[in-house]
Amino acid sequence: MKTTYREAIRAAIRDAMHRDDRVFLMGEDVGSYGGCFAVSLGLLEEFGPERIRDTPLSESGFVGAGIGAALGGMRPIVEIMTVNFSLLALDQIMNNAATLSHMSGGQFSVPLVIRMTTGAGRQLAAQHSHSLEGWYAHIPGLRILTPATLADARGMLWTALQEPDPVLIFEHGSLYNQAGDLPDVAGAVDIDTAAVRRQGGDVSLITYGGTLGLVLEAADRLAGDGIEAEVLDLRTLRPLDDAAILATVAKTHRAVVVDEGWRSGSLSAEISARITEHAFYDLDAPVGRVCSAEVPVPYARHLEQAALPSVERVVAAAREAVGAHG
Amino acid sequence: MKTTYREAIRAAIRDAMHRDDRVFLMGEDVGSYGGCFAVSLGLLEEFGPERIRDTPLSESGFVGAGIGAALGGMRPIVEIMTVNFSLLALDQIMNNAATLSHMSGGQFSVPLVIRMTTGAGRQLAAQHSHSLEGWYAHIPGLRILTPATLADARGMLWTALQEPDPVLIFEHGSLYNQAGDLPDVAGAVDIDTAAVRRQGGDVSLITYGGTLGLVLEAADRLAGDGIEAEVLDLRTLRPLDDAAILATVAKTHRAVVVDEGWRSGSLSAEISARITEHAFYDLDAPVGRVCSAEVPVPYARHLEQAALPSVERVVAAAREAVGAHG
Amino acid sequence: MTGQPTERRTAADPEHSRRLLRDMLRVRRFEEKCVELYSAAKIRGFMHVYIGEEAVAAGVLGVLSPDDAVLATYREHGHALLRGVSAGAILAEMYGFQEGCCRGRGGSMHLFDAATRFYGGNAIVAGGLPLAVGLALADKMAGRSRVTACFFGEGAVAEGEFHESVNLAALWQLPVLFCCENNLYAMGTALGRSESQTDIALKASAYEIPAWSVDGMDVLAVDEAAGRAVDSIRGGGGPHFLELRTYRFRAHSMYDPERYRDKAEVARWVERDPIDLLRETLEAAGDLPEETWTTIQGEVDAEVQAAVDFAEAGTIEPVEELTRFVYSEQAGGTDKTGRTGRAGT
Amino acid sequence: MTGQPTERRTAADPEHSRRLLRDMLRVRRFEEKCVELYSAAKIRGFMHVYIGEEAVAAGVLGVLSPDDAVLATYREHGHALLRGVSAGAILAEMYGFQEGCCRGRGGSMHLFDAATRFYGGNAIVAGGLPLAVGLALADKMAGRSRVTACFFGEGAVAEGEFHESVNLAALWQLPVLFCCENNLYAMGTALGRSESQTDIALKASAYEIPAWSVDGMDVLAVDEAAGRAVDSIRGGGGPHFLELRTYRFRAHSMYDPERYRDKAEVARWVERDPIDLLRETLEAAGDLPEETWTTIQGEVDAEVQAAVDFAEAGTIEPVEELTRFVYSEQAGGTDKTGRTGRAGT
Ligand SMILES: Cc1ncc(C[n+]2csc(CCOP(=O)(O)OP(=O)(O)O)c2C)c(N)n1
Ligand SMILES: Cc1ncc(C[n+]2csc(CCOP(=O)(O)OP(=O)(O)O)c2C)c(N)n1
Ligand SMILES: [Mg+2]
Ligand SMILES: [Mg+2]
Repeated sequence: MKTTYREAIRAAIRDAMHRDDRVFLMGEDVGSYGGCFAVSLGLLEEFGPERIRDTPLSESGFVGAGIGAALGGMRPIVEIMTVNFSLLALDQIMNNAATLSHMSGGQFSVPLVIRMTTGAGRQLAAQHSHSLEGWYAHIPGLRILTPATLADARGMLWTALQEPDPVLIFEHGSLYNQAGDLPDVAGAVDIDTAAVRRQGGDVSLITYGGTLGLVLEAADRLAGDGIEAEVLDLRTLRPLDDAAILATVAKTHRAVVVDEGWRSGSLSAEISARITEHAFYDLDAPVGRVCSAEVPVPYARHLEQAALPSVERVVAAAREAVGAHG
Repeated sequence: MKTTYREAIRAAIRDAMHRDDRVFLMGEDVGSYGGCFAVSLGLLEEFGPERIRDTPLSESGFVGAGIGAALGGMRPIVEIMTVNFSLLALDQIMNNAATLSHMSGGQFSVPLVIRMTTGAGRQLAAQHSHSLEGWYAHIPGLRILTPATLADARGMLWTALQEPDPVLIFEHGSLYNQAGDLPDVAGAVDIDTAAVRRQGGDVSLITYGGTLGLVLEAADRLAGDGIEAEVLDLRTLRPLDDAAILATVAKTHRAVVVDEGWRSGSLSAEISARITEHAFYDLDAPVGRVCSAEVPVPYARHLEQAALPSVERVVAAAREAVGAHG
Repeated sequence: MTGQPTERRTAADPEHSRRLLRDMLRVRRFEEKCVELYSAAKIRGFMHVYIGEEAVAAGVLGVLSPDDAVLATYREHGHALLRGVSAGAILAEMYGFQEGCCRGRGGSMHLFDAATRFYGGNAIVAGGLPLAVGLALADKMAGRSRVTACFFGEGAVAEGEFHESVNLAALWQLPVLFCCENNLYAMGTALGRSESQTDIALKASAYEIPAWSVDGMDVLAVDEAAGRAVDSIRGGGGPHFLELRTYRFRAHSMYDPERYRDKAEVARWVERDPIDLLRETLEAAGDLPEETWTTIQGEVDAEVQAAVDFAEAGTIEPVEELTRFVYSEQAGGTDKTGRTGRAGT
Repeated sequence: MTGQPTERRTAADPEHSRRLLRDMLRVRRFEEKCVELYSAAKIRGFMHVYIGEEAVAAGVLGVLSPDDAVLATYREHGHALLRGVSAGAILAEMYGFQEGCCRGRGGSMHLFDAATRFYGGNAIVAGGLPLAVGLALADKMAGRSRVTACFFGEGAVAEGEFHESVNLAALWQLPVLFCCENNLYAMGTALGRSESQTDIALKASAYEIPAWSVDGMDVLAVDEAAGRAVDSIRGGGGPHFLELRTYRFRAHSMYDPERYRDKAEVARWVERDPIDLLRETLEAAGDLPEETWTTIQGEVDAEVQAAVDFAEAGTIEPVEELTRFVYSEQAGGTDKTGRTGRAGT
């Protein structure tokens, strides 16, 4: 079946709504507008305004309400338009969603899914281009998913809804139009493991979400020069699949992490640190990183592009890793 | 002069208020209550309610007002009671304070200082024990300071107030009662460099803020066993003093980073990644990390202590680094 | 008893009044003991007592049904106790013992109890309000006639989360009872320095919900108002807002030197001690014979003593369990249907 | 002219009315061109036009003094233009060129101009309100009689930052003019689905500040109301709140299929096009001879064409400058005293 990333998510939501009447979708303009990125288009007509629930502009309020509804036995899917606005709801996510289970000594759990768009690349400028999924991956009590493929866009939601704990799903804004084939019977996928998207023995390129595409392109380019890169799609940022990370590094002895977050303090640092901690003596070169420049994302296209990871920068970093003596 | 960390900060505020009439202090209970940690005790009486300005419980509102006042030519010191509540103001800090200079193409700057208490260790439980300064260090446009000594508590504020850009100062809650001597004429200190607090040639212990004390204690313990640790106090988390970090590693070839943040995605990862990137071939052992356990900080004392970095854990990590073959 | 409006008692019902008196006394004596234990370093961290404000929790909680939900702040020992959490479990929690209602992980500010639908214990001012909205939303969507009562201070009214929550509840006509404990101070900040509109009930009515203020030192008035509000909510009247005018007799927390208010002001309020007020009313009407009062006090003291004994006998959780409960142990903790498990298809 | 109340004009002053007409037309024609250029892919990212709402910006900005401050939203081309930012600099900004008012770093949603005290351009709904409070606080503390005007949509009223900001301004009696552009929709969310209290002015008055609503399609009414409010603010009357009832004729942004409203509803509002309304009034009174109107249109078109020419001739900033302006280049950007520099002692 030909489909898109956007339609795959929509199909996943629809499917979940049909299967479990505790599931509902709530967020700004998910209903009559059809979703700010048209993900929920048509769902209001199908499920009505109770279950496709438009909210006022009140990120803290409706995310907190989602947490409360989860405590109350529902299975809410809360959509925050973009990660940029999630800052307004961070107190609820960190101090309530992520802690209630622990603070209550295990009495309560918060089976909530929060979806949001992340990332830059569309000239939306500084306040609309953050990549903060790495921050969220810092918080114990949460699970963080970053579907990069149609299958994951289609399949992660249902699995997430089965979790007793809060799960955040980050959808990169540049992926919604990604088109491809998906089996008609596509269904839930695991959310515990990273996936090798390309095999290779010379260098490991580790990434997730919006940058998977350019990393695969970089791998193709490298192959043209005889460098076989292995591409690991992390898929889940918390908990990280350490075994998969270490396995690819054990195989290639060289790694480059590609991450759209600002370099300092991005998730890439954590991956690099873990590799160093657990595979130091396997490494033939320092772990490389390709991240965003340390600048609020500029509007002008040439500056924005210069600020973000690119095929060229990934290729260069991979070459450097491979060329390194070791 | 005998003083405490708390009094040193108070002296710095008083001094700044006297020197520059654009400076004022604003926050919850800074006035008639005397500050939630008694830092501003007596200042209301000295400077009056206009300049020692109590605010309602509105973190986003008054932090944003501080940004606006800075744009309007003032030099506000905004106190957020603790980093835990700063989540409510994060949108203002990230989307306004940190970006206005850049988004306006350099037309505006935000000469604002935000002070807040950080850290755990006083049985305040999950919602009152965060260590999020590492997160803030991820944000381009901000400067992040973590005074760990009396001299820095006394001296960083004035220098911060001279910055044209927003500066956040994190005061670890366990430091306020730290007592010691400070010269009567103690004044401004630089905020650009890390400081070696103890010389040693066998291993570098890199830390900042609330954990400096226990790291120094660990170093003493290690010295008893013939291991000379060098202790680097980062002082400023953004921008990091890479030169100082690399210098100590070049000297010892072994490093352990100690950081009270939850391990995954903490600032310690960034330090580790940088060391690996720039000094990989100098290292005789993987960079070690001593961080907090991945758990919302529990109330019970024994559990809280087990969750946080300790002298024992630092000693063990240092030993492991030194014992490592390389 | 879900969905059935509780039979309304007349304020003149002495039996009922004695129960309220006793409830207030239970909170008072329990917290006086907590203060003592804090000084003895048995309890640590931040602790906030409710002494002086007992009529609010007693009056409101008395009209709720067992399957209603309750949320409160860091000043919630009394709410937990009157909601039915055992005094021993609360105290053991503050001792940091695994016999505590949260196994010692929450402490004074984070009491929780699933059995009585007591959802905390929240140390972020106004942080519980959105949760209340969500719990009520779940009830409304599921067609259950339950009420969610949410307590918060007047200081919380200035927070954005207050505004967003009340608007949501009003917009969606959710069964929430907002209970603003207006004790005139948020730590050291007097109401007039935190709100441009100091008539909180008036402010709340700007959200188009029924809102009124009540003498929070008069437990019978609170009982009556809360009863009326809860009946109306159960009848489909949407959210209601009560401003309960009260006062805390003690410091904000155990660290507060109380520089922001006069002793004389405190003394004036202490004259309206809610326990004394009701006791005197009952005595004047001949409804509280001395031996009854003595019995009540004795029972309450015994309850408190039993709680101390229970807490003193507590044990610490093995440190190996440190990272338990960060994620749920049984999949789907709130799911009674068993429809959980990792891969759903 | 700081601190001096502007001389109030009578609504019947034809010269003044023609200026307002011209201002509205400048915004209209400029934005029609923007839409065209967006379709031609000269402009990218998110772009939101103000077409239909011009009376609001024209009426309010017309009464401000040069040293007042202005803040707006992502729908701020018109505010920038009428505040005095050159059309060329605005358009070049949207082209992403260094000749733009923010060197191409901000784009359509982030126009700034220090010279005219235009503080943006904010793409976070309600995100500019706290800044307005702070700018006004600075003025008040410095004893300057300036006004800060802050524009935001009715959707922003539901946000916590709205609540906190209005309360702060009211509490501290700051010289802020809150201008709520109530165009009935926040993206696709109709007012009645975002606010339990749909009378926004009434809601604002719950903060104890003067608040009233104005026909936002009638620029003379806006002018009069804003003038009155600003005079009162300068006279020490504290913050004022205007609800400006208006409507956007176009989609929310360039991506909006407008599924949430009827074409008929839009058509009804277009009948009250603020430009047509004023033009007809002037014509009926004989105050707008045809040649005058032709001249105005010609001048406006020329201004727009000049802006396009300017933008088309723009250049991109060298990519080497990518990380400039993350931190200020001259120490103490807003400091006119020269008292800056790293180590102060
Ligand atoms: C968001 C947030 N800001 C600040 C604090 C610190 N704090 C704890 S209680 C309190 C006062 C709250 O006053 P009020 O809401 O009136 O409740 P009361 O303590 O009077 O019962 C403050 C400022 C906090 N816990 N959360
Ligand atoms: C905090 C936040 N949430 C969501 C958005 C996405 N968004 C942009 S404009 C808008 C609608 C705002 O409506 P309103 O305030 O009425 O202003 P209008 O667009 O009608 O002028 C939304 C939801 C945002 N920019 N910021
Ligand atoms: Mg209070
Ligand atoms: Mg609108």
